[in-house]
Amino acid sequence: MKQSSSTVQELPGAASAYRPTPPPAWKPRTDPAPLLPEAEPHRVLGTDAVATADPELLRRLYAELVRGRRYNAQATALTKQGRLAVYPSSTGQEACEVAAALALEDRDWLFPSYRDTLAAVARGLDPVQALTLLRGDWHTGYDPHEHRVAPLCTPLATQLPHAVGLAHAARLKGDDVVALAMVGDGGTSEGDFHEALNFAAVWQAPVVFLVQNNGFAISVPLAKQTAAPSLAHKAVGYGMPGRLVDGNDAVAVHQVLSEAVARARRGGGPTLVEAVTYRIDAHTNADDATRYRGDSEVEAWRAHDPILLLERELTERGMLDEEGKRQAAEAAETMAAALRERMNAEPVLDPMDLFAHVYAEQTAQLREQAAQLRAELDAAGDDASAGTEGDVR
Amino acid sequence: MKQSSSTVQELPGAASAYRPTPPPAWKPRTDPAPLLPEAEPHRVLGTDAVATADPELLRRLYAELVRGRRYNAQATALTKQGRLAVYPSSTGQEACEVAAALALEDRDWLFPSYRDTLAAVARGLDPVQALTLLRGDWHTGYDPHEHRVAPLCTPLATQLPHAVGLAHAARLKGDDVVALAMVGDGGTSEGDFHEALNFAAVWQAPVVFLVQNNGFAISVPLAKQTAAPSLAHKAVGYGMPGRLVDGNDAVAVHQVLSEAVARARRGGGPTLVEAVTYRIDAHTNADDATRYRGDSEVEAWRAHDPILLLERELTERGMLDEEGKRQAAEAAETMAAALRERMNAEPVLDPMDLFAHVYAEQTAQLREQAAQLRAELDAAGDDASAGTEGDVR
Amino acid sequence: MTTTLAAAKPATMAQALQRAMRDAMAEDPTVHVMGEDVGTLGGVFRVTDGLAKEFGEDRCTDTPLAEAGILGTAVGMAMYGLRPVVEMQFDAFAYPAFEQLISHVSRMRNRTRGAMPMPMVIRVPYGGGIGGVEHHSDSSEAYYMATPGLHVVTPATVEDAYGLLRAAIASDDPVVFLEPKRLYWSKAAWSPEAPTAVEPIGKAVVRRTGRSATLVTYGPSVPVCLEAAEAAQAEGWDLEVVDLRSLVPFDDETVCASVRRTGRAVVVHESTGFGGPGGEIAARITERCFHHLEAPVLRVAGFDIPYPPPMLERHHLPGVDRVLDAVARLQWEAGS
Amino acid sequence: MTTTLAAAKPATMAQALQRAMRDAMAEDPTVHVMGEDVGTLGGVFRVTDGLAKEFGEDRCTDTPLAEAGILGTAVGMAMYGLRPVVEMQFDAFAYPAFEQLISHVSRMRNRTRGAMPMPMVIRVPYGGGIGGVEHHSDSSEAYYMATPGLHVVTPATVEDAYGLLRAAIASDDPVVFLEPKRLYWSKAAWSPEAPTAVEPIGKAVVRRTGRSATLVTYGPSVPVCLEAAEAAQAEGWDLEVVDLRSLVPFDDETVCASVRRTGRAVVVHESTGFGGPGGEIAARITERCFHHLEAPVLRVAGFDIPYPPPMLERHHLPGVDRVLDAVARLQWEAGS
Ligand SMILES: Cc1ncc(C[n+]2csc(CCOP(=O)(O)OP(=O)(O)O)c2C)c(N)n1
Ligand SMILES: Cc1ncc(C[n+]2csc(CCOP(=O)(O)OP(=O)(O)O)c2C)c(N)n1
Ligand SMILES: [Mg+2]
Ligand SMILES: [Mg+2]
Repeated sequence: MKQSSSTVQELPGAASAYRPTPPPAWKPRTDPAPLLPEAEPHRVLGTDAVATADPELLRRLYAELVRGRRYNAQATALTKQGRLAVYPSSTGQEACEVAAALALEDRDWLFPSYRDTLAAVARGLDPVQALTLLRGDWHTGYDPHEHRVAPLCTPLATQLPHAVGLAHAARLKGDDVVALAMVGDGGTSEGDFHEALNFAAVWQAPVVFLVQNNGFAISVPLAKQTAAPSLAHKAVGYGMPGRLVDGNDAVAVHQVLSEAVARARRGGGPTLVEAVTYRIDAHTNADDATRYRGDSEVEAWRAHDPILLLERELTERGMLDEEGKRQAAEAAETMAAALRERMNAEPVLDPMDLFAHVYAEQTAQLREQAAQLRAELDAAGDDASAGTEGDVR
Repeated sequence: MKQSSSTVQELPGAASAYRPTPPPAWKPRTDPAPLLPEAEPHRVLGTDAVATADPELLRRLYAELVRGRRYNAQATALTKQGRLAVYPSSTGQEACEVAAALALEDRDWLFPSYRDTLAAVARGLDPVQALTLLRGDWHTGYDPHEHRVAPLCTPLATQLPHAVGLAHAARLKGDDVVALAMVGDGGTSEGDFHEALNFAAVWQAPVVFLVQNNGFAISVPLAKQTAAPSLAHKAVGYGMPGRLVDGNDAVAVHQVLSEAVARARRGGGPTLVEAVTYRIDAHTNADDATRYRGDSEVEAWRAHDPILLLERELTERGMLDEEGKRQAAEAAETMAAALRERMNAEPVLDPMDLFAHVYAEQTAQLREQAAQLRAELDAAGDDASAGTEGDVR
Repeated sequence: MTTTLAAAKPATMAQALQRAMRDAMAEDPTVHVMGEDVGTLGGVFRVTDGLAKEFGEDRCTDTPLAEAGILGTAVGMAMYGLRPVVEMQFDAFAYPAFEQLISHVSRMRNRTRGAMPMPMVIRVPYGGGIGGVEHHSDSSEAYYMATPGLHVVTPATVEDAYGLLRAAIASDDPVVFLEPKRLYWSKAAWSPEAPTAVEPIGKAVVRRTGRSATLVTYGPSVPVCLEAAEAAQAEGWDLEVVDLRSLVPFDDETVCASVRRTGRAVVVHESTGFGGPGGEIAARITERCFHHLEAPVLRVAGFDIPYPPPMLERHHLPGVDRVLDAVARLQWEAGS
Repeated sequence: MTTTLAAAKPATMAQALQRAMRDAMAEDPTVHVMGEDVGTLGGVFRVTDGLAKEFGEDRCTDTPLAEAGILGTAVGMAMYGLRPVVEMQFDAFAYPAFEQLISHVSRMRNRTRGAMPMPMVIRVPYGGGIGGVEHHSDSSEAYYMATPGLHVVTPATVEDAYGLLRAAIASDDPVVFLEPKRLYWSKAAWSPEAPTAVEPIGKAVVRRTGRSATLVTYGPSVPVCLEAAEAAQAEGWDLEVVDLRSLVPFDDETVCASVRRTGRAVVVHESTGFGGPGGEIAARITERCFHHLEAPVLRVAGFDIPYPPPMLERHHLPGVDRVLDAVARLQWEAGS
C-alpha cells in the first residue's frame, strides 16, 4: 500500500509520443487574476485620488459619521441607564456603516447584522424603531419593507443567503434592485457565508457582501479565525471579485461599495468587499474587552479613526472649519437628545401580542393559550402595560 | 441617502500632506501567489516528467486500476442481481481512488465518501466488508481502526471536519499521522466543506482534501455548482495551497497527493487538491444518466480513460506487454470471483442487533424494547436469520 | 402546457404531487420550485418531473448542493414576494438547513409583526421501508412539531397528496410537507385530469369508522393501520382509524370526538417513540378525554434507535402485528 | 495549578461547572474543551474561565466561529481517542451543528458496531429569563430528546452542576449537557474545595416529598416548582417535586414511584408545550400509572410561540401561579 514517490529512477523507453491534453470537460471559466483583491487596503483619503471625489459626498459623509458616532455613544449610555437590554456598538466602524447606507439607492435592500443599527439609521430608519430589538419590547421594531432594511440579524451569517435570495427574486421579477449584506470577520467562518456566496456567484445575483473585519469575533482575534491572505481573497473561490478597503476611510469604502453596487446593478454579479476596521468599544456593554486585548492596540486605532481621517482631509482642503464642525456636532446632539427623550418613555406593551403573528391565522391551540393568559392577566388585575424585565413568577 | 459617485469634481485645496498608511492591524500574512493552483490540470503521463516516475509505482498503479475497474463492474453486477441495495460506481475515477489509497502510509487515515469503497479496498479493506453498507446488512461493515478507514460517509462533506479533527488530535498527541479526506464537486458547496477547510488551515492540521470533480452532482453539472475558476482556487480563501490535477492520470494524482501528504506530515499544513475526472456510470444504479447528459460527452471521456492513459504509456515504454495485461486482468478476475462468491452467501443477521451499540450500556427503555422484539420473534417462530428487504407487516 | 399524465390511468402519489405543483405554478407565477436535481432530472423521486421543461429553469431551479443555502435563499425570495417550494432530497439531508428553518423560516412572521410572512413549502421525503441505506429513512417530524410557526402536513393517500400540497403552496405560512417515501408509488384510481379539491390544512379525517378503539396515525402508517383494522375484525375488535394529515395545527376536535366515542386509543407512527410525535398526541388525548378512557393511550412506534439498515428495517417498523399487540393491551377486560 | 475559586465562599453554578471541567482535565489528559470564546475570554458566561491559562490553548481552544465545524472536528478528535467538551455559546447557536449531531455524533457508535464511540459532552446554555434578545433564550431539549444515541442531562442545583458534568465527561456516550442560563448565578454553600460526588446519569431525585400530587420538572423550572410547592401548602396541597436531571435516559422508576404514591402529576418546563418534552413525560407516566391516576397528567409549559422579547418573557415562562393553577385543575373533588 505504501509507495514512496521519492525513489526517482530513469524509465526505459523513449519520451512519450503523445502530448498531454487537458481532460475533455475541463476549461477555466474565469481568469482568476481580476478576482484577486488589492495587495493593500484601498484608500482614498490622503491620496491624490481624493481630488476626484465629490465634495458634496465628502461633506455628507462627514455629517453622517459625526451623527453616527453620537448615536453609538447615546445608545451605549441608554444601556447603562437600563433603557436597552444590550448594545453592540459600532464606534470606530462608522465609516463602514455610513458608506454602506449611502452606497445604496432607495429601492435597494440592506441586510444588517446586530451590529449594524447605525447603517439602518443612516438609511433612514427611525432611530427608536432600529433599537426595538435591543430595548427588548419586540424583535424587529420596524416594517422591513418601508426602508428596505431586513431585520437586524443575530444568528451569524444567516442573513447572507436571504440577501442572495431577495436579489435573485428581484432580478427574476425584472426589478433593478441590489442587495447589500453586512457580516463580521467571525461570521465568514460560518457555513452560511460559504453557501450564500456560492449561490450568489452561480446565480450572478445582484448582491454585495460587506465584511467588516474589525479584528475580533468577541474575544477571538482574526488570526484564530482564518489563515487566508485576507478575507477578500475568499472571493476567488466563488468566482467573484474580492475588494480590500480601508474600512476607516469613508470615501474609499463608499467608492468600493458604489462600484460593487453598480457592477451588480448592470448584471455583473456579486462582489465581496472586506473593509479593514476596528471595534473601539467592547463587543457589547456586557463584554469586558480588557480580557483579550491591550490598550496600545486600541490607541493605535484611535489614531486611525474614521472621523479623524476625514476631518483632517476636509480641513486641509479648506472644506471644513470650526463652524462646520460645530454644525455637525449640533445636528448630532439634536438627534441624540430626541433619541434620549423618546427612549426614556416606557414602551406600552400588550402581553397578548405573544400570540400575534405566529401564524397567519391563530390556531385553535393558540386561541386556547391566549385565553389562558387573558384570564391570568385579568385575575392578576394586570393593566397589561408593564415593561419591566423577566421577573419569573 | 442616495449619492452618485459618478459626479467627479476637482476638489479645492492642495494634495494632502500626509501619505496613506494601511490601517494599524492590517498585514498580509500569506502571499497568495503560491496558493494558486496550476493554470491547467497537472499531468505526468505523456510528458517528459513521466521519465522520473518510479517504474514499480507505475506497475502497481496499473494493477490496482485494472483491479479497481473490475471491482466496480462486479459491484454493479451484484446490484443488478439484488445482492446490493445500491452501488455508486467509481468507474472512470479509479485513478483518484487508487492514488488516494497509495499516497498514504499505513498509520494514516482515509475519510471516504459513499463513492469511495474502491479507495478503501485499495487501502486493504476486505472487499465484502467495504460493501456491507451498500448490501444493507449493517451501516459500517468494518472496524475503522483496523485499516484506518473512517466509515463511508453519505451526508455530503460531513466527513471533512472529522478528518480535520482526527488529524489535529493526532498532532496534539505527537503522532506522525496524516488524514486524507475525499469529497465530490457537489460536496464543495456544502457549509461543512468551508468550515472544515477553515479549521484545517487555522489549526495547520495535517490533512489533505481530495475533491473528485467528476463533472456532476447526480444530475447537476459543475457550471450550476460553482462559478469559480476551478474548485482548487477555493484553497486561496483558506490560506492553503490549491492543486489542480488531471484525475485520470493516476501518476499525476499520486504525485500531487504524495506531495500534499508529505507537506502535511512535515507540519506544512493542509492542501486542497482538485482532481478533474468523470463519472462514466450513472450516479448509482438507481439513476438514469441519459436524462441529463449526452453520449458524446461520455465518449470523449472514455478516450481519456485512466487505464487507457496508463496502459498506453507503459506499453510505449515497453513496460507492459500482452502478458502483463493478461496477468493484471487475471488478478482482477480472481478478486471478482471471490467477491461474487462471498456476496452470494446470505448474510446471517440477528434482529436483536437493533439494540446493540446505541449506548455503551443499554438503557432500561431499550431493554424493554428488546424484550418486546424478542417476544415477537419467538411468537412468530422467526429463526432470526432472514435477510430480505423491508416487507413491512 | 404539455400533459405528462394520462387521463384515465390510475395515478401514483408522486404523480399527484407533481400535478399539484404544476397546477399551482400555472395559476400563480410567484410559485418557484427549487432544490437539488429538481430541474433537468425531475428529482430523484421524479416528483418535479417536467416542471423545468414546462416553466423554465427560473421557475424550477437546480440549486447548488447546500441545504442551508437552499432554504436561506428561499427565505430571501419569500421576502420579495415569491412562494418558494423547496425540495429536500431526503429527510436526513434537511438537517443542515435546521438553523435557517428554526431561526428564520418559522419565526420571520412573528419577528416582524406580520410584515414578512414566509409563504413557503419545504417538501421532505421521509420515513423508511424502501430499503434505503443509512440517512435515507429518517422520520424527522418530531423536530418540526417542536418548532412553533411551522405547519407540518403529511398525506397518506394520492388524493390528499394533491389536495394538501395545493393547500400548502397556497398557505401564507411555512409548511413542512412530509412525503412518505414508501407511498410514492402507491396508486389510486384518481384521475389527474380531474384533481380532487384542495384539502384544508389542520383537519384530520376518519379513514375507517369503528366502535372498539381508535388508531390515531398519519402518513406511511395509515395503510398499516387500515390493514390492522381489517385483521382486528377476526379478534372481534372494530377499530376506527384517524388519519391526522396535519400534525400542526393539530385537529383535537376530530381526534377527541373519536376517542370519546371508542374510549380507547393507540397512536401509531414510524418515528422513534421516545420524544416522538406519539407522546404529544397521547398526552393531549389524555388531557382532553381522561374520563372517557378505559385504558391508557398506548403508542406503537419505531424503536428508540438510529434507523436500522435495510435488511433489518422490517423489525423496526411498526407493522400490523405490532399494532394488534397494542390493541390487545387496551385492557378489554376492564370496561365497556 | 492555580486555585481560582475561594474555599469558603458559596459557589455559583457557573463556578461549579468550571470546577468540574478543571478537575476532569487535571485527571484525564484526553479531555479537551473547545468552542467560541472559551479560551482567553473564559466563555461569555465565564464557565471556562481560567482553563486555557491552566491547561494551555491546546486543551482549551478558541475555535473559529462555526458550530458545525466545532462539532464536526470534535467528532474527529473523539475518533482519535480524545474526550471533547464542546461549548455552544447559546441554545439557538447549536442549530447549525444539528446535522453533525444527528447524523454523526448520536449514531457513530451504532453505525460502527461499537468500534467508534463518541465520548463527548456538548454544553448548551439554555432557556430564558435573563432578558436576552431573540435567539438567546430557546429551550431546545425536545430536539435532543428525539435523537436516539444522545444522553440529555440538565442540572438544577450547584451540586448537580458539578456532579452531573463530571459524569457527562466520564461517559463513553455523547451527552448534551443543558445548562439553565437563568441559574448560572444561583449560589449554594457548596465548597468548591470539597466538591460533591459525581452524580449518576439517568437518575431523577425527589427534591421535596409530598403526598397530594407530583410536580415533574427539570432545570430552570425546579426552583419554580419548589416555590410553588411551598405556596401550595396554603391551599392544603402537599406537593412532591421530582427533578428529572436526566431527560435521556429517563428515570421511569423514580417518577412512577412518586406518581403512584400521589395519584396526580403536573409536568412543568419552559420549553414550548406542543411537541415539547412534557408530552413524552405525560404519556409515559400515563402508560405506566394509569390506574393510579386520579386526574390526567397535566402540563405547564411555555406557550407554543417563538421565544418572546425580554420585556414580555415573564408572561411566557411558567411561573408559580401558573403551576398552582394547573394543580388546582387536578380534579380534587373526584378522588382520594
Ligand atoms: C450562529 C451564531 N453563533 C454564535 C453567535 C454568538 N455571537 C454573537 S456575536 C459573535 C461574534 C461575531 O464576530 P464577528 O462576526 O466578527 O462580528 P462583530 O461582532 O465583530 O461585529 C458571536 C460568536 C451568534 N450570534 N450566531
Ligand atoms: C447533505 C446531503 N445532501 C444531499 C445528499 C444526496 N446526494 C447524494 S450524492 C449527491 C450528489 C453528490 O455529488 P458530488 O459531491 O459531486 O459527488 P459524486 O456523487 O459526484 O461523487 C446528492 C445530492 C446527501 N447525500 N447529503
Ligand atoms: Mg468582528
Ligand atoms: Mg460529482
